Formats: sequence, C-alpha cells, structure tokens
Amino acid sequence: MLYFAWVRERIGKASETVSPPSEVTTVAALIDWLAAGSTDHAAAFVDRNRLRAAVDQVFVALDAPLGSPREVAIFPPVTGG
Amino acid sequence: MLYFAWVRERIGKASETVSPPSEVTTVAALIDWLAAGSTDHAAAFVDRNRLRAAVDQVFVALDAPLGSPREVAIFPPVTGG
Amino acid sequence: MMTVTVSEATIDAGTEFAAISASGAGGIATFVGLVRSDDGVAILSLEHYPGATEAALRALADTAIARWDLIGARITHRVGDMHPGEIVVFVGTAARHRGAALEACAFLIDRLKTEAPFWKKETRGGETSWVEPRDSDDVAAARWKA
Amino acid sequence: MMTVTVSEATIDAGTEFAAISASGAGGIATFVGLVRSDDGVAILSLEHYPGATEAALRALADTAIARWDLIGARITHRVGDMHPGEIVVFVGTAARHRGAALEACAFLIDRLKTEAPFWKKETRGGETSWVEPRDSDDVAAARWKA
Repeated sequence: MLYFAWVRERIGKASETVSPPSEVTTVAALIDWLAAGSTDHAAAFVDRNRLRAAVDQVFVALDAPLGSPREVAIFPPVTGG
Repeated sequence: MLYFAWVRERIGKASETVSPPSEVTTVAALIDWLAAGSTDHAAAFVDRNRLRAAVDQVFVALDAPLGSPREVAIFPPVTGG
Repeated sequence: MMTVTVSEATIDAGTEFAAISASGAGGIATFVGLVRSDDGVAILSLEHYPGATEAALRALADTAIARWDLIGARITHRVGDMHPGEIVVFVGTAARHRGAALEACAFLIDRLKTEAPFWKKETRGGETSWVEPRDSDDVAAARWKA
Repeated sequence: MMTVTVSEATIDAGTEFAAISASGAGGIATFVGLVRSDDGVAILSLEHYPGATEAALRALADTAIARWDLIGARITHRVGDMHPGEIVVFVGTAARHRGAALEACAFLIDRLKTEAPFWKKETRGGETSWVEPRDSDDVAAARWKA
C-alpha cells in the first residue's frame, strides 16, 4: 500500500505491506478492511467521496476489481500543476 | 502617400506628396487618380482586391470617404507574426 | 521529441524555452505556472507519486503529439517546497503552425491538473493546509474529450 | 502592465519571459513565432508601418487586458532581416488563472496576424518573394469576434 497527501498524514505512514483475506476483491473492500483494523486508517478513509486509487500505478474507480496487485495507492483527488 | 511591401516596390518609392482634385473623395477614387497618372502606380494598383488602405493610420475600406487626411497609406494584405 | 521531467530542482524558464525551441518548429507555445506572490502563500509544497506521475505525463504528451502532430512537447514539473514567484510547472509545445502549438499547450496543462498525481500543500501565516481540488479544473479538462 | 515593442533587435526569449513573469501572476502563457528552419528560407524580411504598427498592437493588448482581466501583456515583434531559428514575435500574457492567460495569448497572436501592418518577404534559393496572406489566418482571427 502507498498513501499520499493527507491520507498519508492521517494514517501516519507513506507505505505498508498488507495481506487482506480473499474476500477483499475490490479497492473499496480493501479500504473497508483497512479501516476496520485501525483507527488511523478509519480516520483517513472517513469520506470515501474524497478518495482516489491506483492499482499497479493505473488509476481506477473504487469499485474496480482488485486482482492480485503488487502495489495499491490511496490518495485524495489530485491538485497539481 | 505611404506605400508598403510590393506596392512600394512596384511604384518605386516609399512615400510622396500628392494634391488630388476635389472630386477625389474616397480611397478608391484616389487610387484611380494615381493609377491614371503613372504606369508604375497603375502596375501597383492593377488588382484592387489585393490592396488595403489606412487614412491617418486608421485602417479603412477602399470605398471609405477620404476627408482631408494628412497621411494615406496603400499596401497589400498584412502577413505579419 | 518528448521530454518529461519531475524533480525538486528549480525550473529556469530560459533553459526550458531553449530546449523546446531547438526543434526547428515555426511556433512554440508555453504555459508556466508560478507560485503566486499575491495571496499570502509563504511555501507551496508539492507531493507526487513517483513513477506514476512520470507515466501519466508521458501518456499526456504522447496523446498531444499524436492529436496535434507536434514536433515536440516538454513538461517539467517541480516537486517539494517552493516559494512565491518560483516556477511550479513548465509546459511547452512545438509545431509547424501556431494553432496546433497553442491548443496542445492548453490541453496539456488542463489535463495535467486533473490526471497527474500531484498534491499541493500551502503554508500561509504559519498554517498548513492541503489544497482542495477545483471543479473548474474538471471542466477545463473535460473540454478536450475527443 | 502592457509593453509593446517593434524593433530590428534580436529577440531573446529568456529576457522576454523574465519581463512578463515579473508581474506576480499565477499563470504565464507565451507564444513565440520563429523563422522555420525546415522549409528552405534563408532570409525572412519584415517590413512594417511605423507608428501604425505600435498603435495596432497596443489596441490589441488593451482589448485582451480588458477581456481577460490580465495582469500583464507583452508583445515584442522584430522587423528587418532574420534568419532560420530566430524569433519573429513573442507574445506573453500574465493572469491569475491559466485559462485567461492561454486564451488571451491565442487571441493576441491570431489577431496580430490579420490586424497589424507587417509584411513578410522570403528569400529562398536566391529568389525573393512576398508572402501571400493565408485564409486560415482570417478564420483564426474571426473566432475571437465577441
């Protein structure tokens, strides 16, 4: 897992390795699972409308199937340029 | 009178002072009058569709009234930038 | 010729311009975004997603080069801490004709704002806050849907 | 802040950019037209109508500043003899937001092409000819009719 911007700040780390159970098949389910296991994650993920995700560096919707990714990133909407 | 670009080259001078008769009341009439008096001017003014004009540095249509200008310029369509 | 750079180094507009104009094109359009010096921001910090950022910018440049038949495209984006008046992003496009260069330049900066993983944090008056996304950016990006 | 310059001096993009970006604006858009190095032109000569040219460019800049609420506009146009790779014209616009800067920059170069009294003469292979006006320039300029 990679976290950026205020998601990173609220969780308190930029990256971690996790092993979700097999019933976690979407990004949204992964977020639910992480939030259930930690108050910091729950605080970072409280407003799902303000979360975006990338699976193996490809930007996806939260309901996208997860597959067996090497890298999942969760972050706020981008504000670059 | 001021001439620019190939109008200047065909006439063979960049400027001249003229005193047209009082019946010359438009830019087009001024062009006719100049063309009638000189083969160089006639050659420069042969295709009226390719001529543009400014009266006292204001761009005008050829049928615009002439008034009593200090400066009339005849030139091709612009090709700057 | 396409060049995409994301780094903490200061961006020099003259250097950037020289690089994009070396293509022999007739028209060069550029957009430069700076840290504004008129709204009280002392430090602008940019975080990004290394690897994914460069890939997103290269994909945008590829799209623009194909769509407008560009001779060159150059995107240079700074990350880290910046101060008022410093350059955040340089976008340059080179084409045979000006319309292509100008449109492609607007396309790149509009899409970069919504598609590349950068996040801005502002420090003003000792307070730090993450910049919220703007709806107007989505509108600007959407007008390029082919 | 508006600056209009027409002269025979070489145009340096870095100098021009520094001047327009000194306004404190958040966004700077520029367009630079160069003598193309890919179509066999050895010398490009630009003639203009002294006085009327500067007035036309100032009028265009005034219009753009009012229409897009610009912080700055800069037009620098070279006249006389130029060689491939040299800059013919620099247009720069500064605004709080990028959309205004980009649109105003496109407006200025499109309208400059049809409204400012410049005439181009090309020398290629020892032959010299005046450049004919392009219909596409009229089309580009017409899209800005309010």
